[in-house]
Amino acid sequence: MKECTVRECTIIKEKLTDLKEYKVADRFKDLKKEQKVEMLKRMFQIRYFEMEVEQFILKGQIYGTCHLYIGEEANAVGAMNAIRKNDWIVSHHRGHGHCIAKEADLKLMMAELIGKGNGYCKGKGGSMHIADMDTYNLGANGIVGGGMGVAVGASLTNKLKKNDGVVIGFIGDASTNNGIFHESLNLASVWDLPLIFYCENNQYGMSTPIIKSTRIKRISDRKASYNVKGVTIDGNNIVDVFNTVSHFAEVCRKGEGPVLIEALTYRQRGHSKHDSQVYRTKDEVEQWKEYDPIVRYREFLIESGIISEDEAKKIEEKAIEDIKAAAAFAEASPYPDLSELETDVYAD
Amino acid sequence: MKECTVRECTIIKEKLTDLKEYKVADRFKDLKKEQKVEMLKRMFQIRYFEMEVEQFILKGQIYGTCHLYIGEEANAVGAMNAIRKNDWIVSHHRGHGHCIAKEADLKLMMAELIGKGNGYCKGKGGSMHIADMDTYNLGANGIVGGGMGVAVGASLTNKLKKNDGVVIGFIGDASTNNGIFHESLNLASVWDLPLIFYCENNQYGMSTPIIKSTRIKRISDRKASYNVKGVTIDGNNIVDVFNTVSHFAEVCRKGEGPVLIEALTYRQRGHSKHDSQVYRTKDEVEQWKEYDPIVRYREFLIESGIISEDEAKKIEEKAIEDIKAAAAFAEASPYPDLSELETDVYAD
Amino acid sequence: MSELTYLEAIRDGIREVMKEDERVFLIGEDIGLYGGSFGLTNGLFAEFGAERVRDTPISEAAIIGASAGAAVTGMRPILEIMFSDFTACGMDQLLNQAAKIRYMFGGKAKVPMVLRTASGGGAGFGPHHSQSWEAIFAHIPGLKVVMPSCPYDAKGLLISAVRDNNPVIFLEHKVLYKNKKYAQEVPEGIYTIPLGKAEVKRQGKDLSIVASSYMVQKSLEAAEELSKQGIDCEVVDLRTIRPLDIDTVMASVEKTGKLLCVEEACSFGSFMGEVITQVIEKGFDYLDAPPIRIAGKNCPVPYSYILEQEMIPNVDRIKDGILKVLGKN
Amino acid sequence: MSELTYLEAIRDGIREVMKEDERVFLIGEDIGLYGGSFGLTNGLFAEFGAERVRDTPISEAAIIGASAGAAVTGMRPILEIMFSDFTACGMDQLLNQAAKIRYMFGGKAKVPMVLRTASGGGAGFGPHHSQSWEAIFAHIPGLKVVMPSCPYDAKGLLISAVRDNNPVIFLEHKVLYKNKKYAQEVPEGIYTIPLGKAEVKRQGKDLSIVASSYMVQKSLEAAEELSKQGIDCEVVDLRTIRPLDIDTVMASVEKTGKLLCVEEACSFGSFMGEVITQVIEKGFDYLDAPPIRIAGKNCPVPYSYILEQEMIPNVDRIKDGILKVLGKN
Ligand SMILES: Cc1ncc(C[n+]2csc(CCOP(=O)(O)OP(=O)(O)O)c2C)c(N)n1
Ligand SMILES: Cc1ncc(C[n+]2csc(CCOP(=O)(O)OP(=O)(O)O)c2C)c(N)n1
Ligand SMILES: [Mg+2]
Ligand SMILES: [Mg+2]
Repeated sequence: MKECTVRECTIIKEKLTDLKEYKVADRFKDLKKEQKVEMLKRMFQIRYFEMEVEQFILKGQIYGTCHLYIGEEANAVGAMNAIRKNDWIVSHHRGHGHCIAKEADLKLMMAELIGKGNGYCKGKGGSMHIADMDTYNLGANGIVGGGMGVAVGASLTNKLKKNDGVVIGFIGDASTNNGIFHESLNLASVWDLPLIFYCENNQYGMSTPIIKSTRIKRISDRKASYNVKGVTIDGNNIVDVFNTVSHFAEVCRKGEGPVLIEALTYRQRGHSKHDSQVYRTKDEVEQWKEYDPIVRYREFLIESGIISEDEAKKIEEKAIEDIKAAAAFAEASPYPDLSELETDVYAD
Repeated sequence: MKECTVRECTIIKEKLTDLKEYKVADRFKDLKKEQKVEMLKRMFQIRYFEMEVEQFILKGQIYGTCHLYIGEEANAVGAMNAIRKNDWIVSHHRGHGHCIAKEADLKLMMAELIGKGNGYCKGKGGSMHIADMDTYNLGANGIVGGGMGVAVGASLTNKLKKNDGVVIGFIGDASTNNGIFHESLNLASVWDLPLIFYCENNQYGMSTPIIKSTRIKRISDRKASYNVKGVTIDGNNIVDVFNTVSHFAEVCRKGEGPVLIEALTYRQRGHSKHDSQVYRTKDEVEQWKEYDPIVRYREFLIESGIISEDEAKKIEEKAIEDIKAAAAFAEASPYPDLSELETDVYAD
Repeated sequence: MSELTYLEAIRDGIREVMKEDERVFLIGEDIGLYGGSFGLTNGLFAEFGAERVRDTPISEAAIIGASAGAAVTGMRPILEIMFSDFTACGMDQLLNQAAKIRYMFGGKAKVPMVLRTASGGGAGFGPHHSQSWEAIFAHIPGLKVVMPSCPYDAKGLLISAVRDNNPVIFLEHKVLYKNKKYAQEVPEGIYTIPLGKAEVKRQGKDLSIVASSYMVQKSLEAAEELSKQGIDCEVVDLRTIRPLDIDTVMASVEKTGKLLCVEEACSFGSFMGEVITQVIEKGFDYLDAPPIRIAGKNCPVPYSYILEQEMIPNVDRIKDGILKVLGKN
Repeated sequence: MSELTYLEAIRDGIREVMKEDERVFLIGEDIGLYGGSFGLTNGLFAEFGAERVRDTPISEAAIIGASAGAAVTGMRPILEIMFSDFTACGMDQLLNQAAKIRYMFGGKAKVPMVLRTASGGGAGFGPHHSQSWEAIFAHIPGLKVVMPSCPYDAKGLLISAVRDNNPVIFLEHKVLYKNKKYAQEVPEGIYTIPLGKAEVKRQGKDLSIVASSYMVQKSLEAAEELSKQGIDCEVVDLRTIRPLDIDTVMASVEKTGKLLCVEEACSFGSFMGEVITQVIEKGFDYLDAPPIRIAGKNCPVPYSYILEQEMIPNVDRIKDGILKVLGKN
């Protein structure tokens, strides 16, 4: 796989390859081929899903706003493949990727995004609130950091029920400056909860580079405040992501959590629907694109002889088809019935 | 001065003397005798003030609750003597000591405590809210951590006005688990604000030992999350306190703040007016009393020939007198006029 | 059946639901060995152990968030926020997360949690420990808000709140906690009082007083005193303010034609504004005098006893209000 | 004098106060180079520099707290909370600290700060970005709450808010921001509109509509449409809801005898309950029909356009309300 040899990303001054200091077992190599292929498929699904969303944006069908995950796919897919189907996750505003990686129904997602009544939230949530209890996904969130407390609670449930479930709370780099991050990780630490905070450090919170919103070199350094385990990894390398999360999921299942993982990655698009991107150069974006996680993983699979060029193409085409079908389904779906407006406020 | 040679306090397993790793210059020795004496006087004032408050409690004159500072006097007095009169401080619910050390009027404090109309807050605040703009004291606070944001703002004012003022935010050990601690110190760090968070680690937050509410060995370890300077000191040794705060106040004035100081200390009384203290042993309290900060400083001054036994006695007696006068003043003062109830809500 | 204070009755209710349902657990600051700031959870730590009676750091946001997360994944937390004013530190987790999860998820999740907290003034705790914030909580769709006025109700409502499948804010009045004057015979074991049902605590024909929590007690006192002058007040205890049992209120107002609302919160923007507005919308013609609100003054709750008593409605002010509605002063 | 949108007018006001008073500075997330989430502060960073236009981390509590601390020590911060829903993350610093410092300190301090924030729905941002929380803010003594309805008012009120010596919550309606339909001639330079003064935006004799912010615009539209049917509505724009200019409201109600309150917030526990309650207390006899509230439905603000439009009052619902108050349907 192509390594980020010369990357001087916005936050770290050393090379991504220097991140190898934290050694975990290579469990990826033991995976069945199907799963390795499945991972590529999901990455493509996310990529094409988001590109389809861009089309909906252009057509004016995305009301309000939404946040695309393009460029960050290795994180969601790598992490989700390292945990079990019935392990809970909590996502954030940039949540489509987590949702898809957790095997949500693409059709219901797309329907929600364009405000249809059969979408995941019956059109009540939209992009920033898609949740899917069936795939153990506790939802995106409109409040930066808002899901962190919920993630602590889900992992507390595991502990109280004495099962060996683990919870991943996906969080953004900039969200770690919010008080709830501190309270949540501290509480999880005091109670040894099986919780992984997986921080997708895509270098920016909206327009603000992380180096301007905090003075630390690595977000994972914040582990010191809670005496928990933590590490910084290359979040554009799905093999690293998979191996690291596999390792720490085990740590958590043994009662030695929580854990703070920082994954260096990059969002290739603007922050949200409207973003003139004055805060970064085209050059920076282009440089990061060279380390596109899908390109890297695809090449890696081919180079290591796991799949052929041809298979790769087929996987990609199938993903495109899946997305087209989801989009068609969404467009053909009905808008919510007005009688639904005031339902679902209270449970019986 | 008597050192805490065998102390195994609730939080640290090493001896307090081991804290000497962080070397700062001994500026204390260069102080004029008057100031050294003044420091002892203030410590006595605080001690006797609080003992007088205990009497008011017994007489049923303290309405609601209040939190006594007995045993922690070296912190307030040492720190306040290391900064300037026009440096702002922000205090917390256990605030009488800070107030007195900042040279508030004892009479107006006592009047406030028993709800009199000429008290510092006209009886509107009580123990948890005494503030004194004249001595640059931004007040106690009923919300644990509530004053931290305000402290950041005060130091931001210094920066914006380009003066070389420094701000001390006094905080409790347990308050550092609140989100506002994290946000405040991070923001202060990003802006290089001249702010010292002075954490009085008295081992407990109400009934909860700090070792149960966080998993770190030292609270000052949290400096790592913000890339700021920090240190843990013996908070029952006023010379250490003075020297450390002097040093870091200079650091802040040079624009190299903020700083997190953790001072190990102990509250000799219960948490508040009502506290059965089931959570600790009498023995633990007695052990800490051997390291009473006033006894230690008094002995130190005498042993090093700075004052005589006799002078020490006079200083103590004068403090007792001051407090008696304050109590008498307070008792003789009138209750607030009912017409004052709805004033002071808005400024013109 | 034994005579319990308000605090003891709530504790009793907690114990009952913990025995009946192992998904129920407690979470809060100093609620374990220490028994909570008011001693309400005394003994529960010994009885149920550290797993189910969980002391926390001072982290209101995480406490509320963790409760919501535990609730949505199958548990039934009862969390204690020591003083209701401190909910401000976890307001996002409460108003934006817990309250909205069900709706945002399109009805596919439920969040059964009870946030117990000490509300109200009158105990000298000053501006940060004495507020009455029911108007804030009740304004948020997704939350239920309960304000018991007496031990019997408190236990029955607590049990209902824990069995309810929604986030419930359970506002306990700190002045009622240990006051022997308001102690009551409280049945042992489980019994429930439905959320959303008001109760007429005193029958009367001249005027309807609507109140909740401690103000019910003060209103009953005022009614009793004025009954000696032949004034016959009805006292409606809302018990739950969201859902609001406006039917019981309307029935009373229809009978008496007069309405006095009594509440401790600052009057400006208060919850009783909602009650009056609904009564007016639904029963303008029943009323033969303008309804009046007796409420807290529009300032923070001051510390000094004399000021605090002036800030909060007392029996005399309520009596004045009654006379005013009746046109007698 | 030039034609400005609401957003441009507010920016213009900010620029004016920054020029006039060097104690004024801006603090908030992405307000610098990026110009804020809605572009409102565009250009101010270039004009005033990084010292006075301060980008912050995502730390609402610290932003609000730091503003209060700066204010009490002599500065005049204008802070931006991107969406008003996010104030929940800093609620303690706002309701317990900023609002109460003066009172708690016995009147010896003042806290001149303006918290600007985008409020309201109608832009498809969903449950966490669309709420109308004026009832919450207005309930807290110590806070002032401003809700401008048009560019001219917005600029004048902003300048007054910054000159005011109290914490002011300045609720900007995100749907008004860039809407050219509501652009207005706005004078250059400094001018002020006093806080606490309502304005009659349309004279009429049949009925008084009381509204604020965007709902004033919708009410004016409804009034215009019904005028074709000979119905003559007066529209009172509260402009500031705390202090509330109840006199102007009463004068209008005295004239028309009828009251319709229009607001976007969820109706249950809403601010207009306060207005109706005060009107009833003070002018029960003026009214010859029960006042009605047209408000948001009692649910979170949904994402889907069709649902969102149903949740928020629209011109048709306002017209229905008018007819209902007039007994015409
Ligand atoms: C409490 C809160 N503050 C501000 C926002 C506005 N906002 C939405 S996303 C975002 C940036 C988040 O950055 P990060 O956590 O790094 O996630 P990313 O967008 O980079 O994936 C901001 C400021 C919000 N939604 N919630
Ligand atoms: C936000 C908040 N939560 C809880 C409380 C109740 N409370 C008051 S003091 C205290 C303990 C504080 O401990 P620490 O910060 O260590 O200060 P100490 O009392 O030990 O001086 C608690 C829990 C409060 N006042 N505010
Ligand atoms: Mg980011
Ligand atoms: Mg402590």
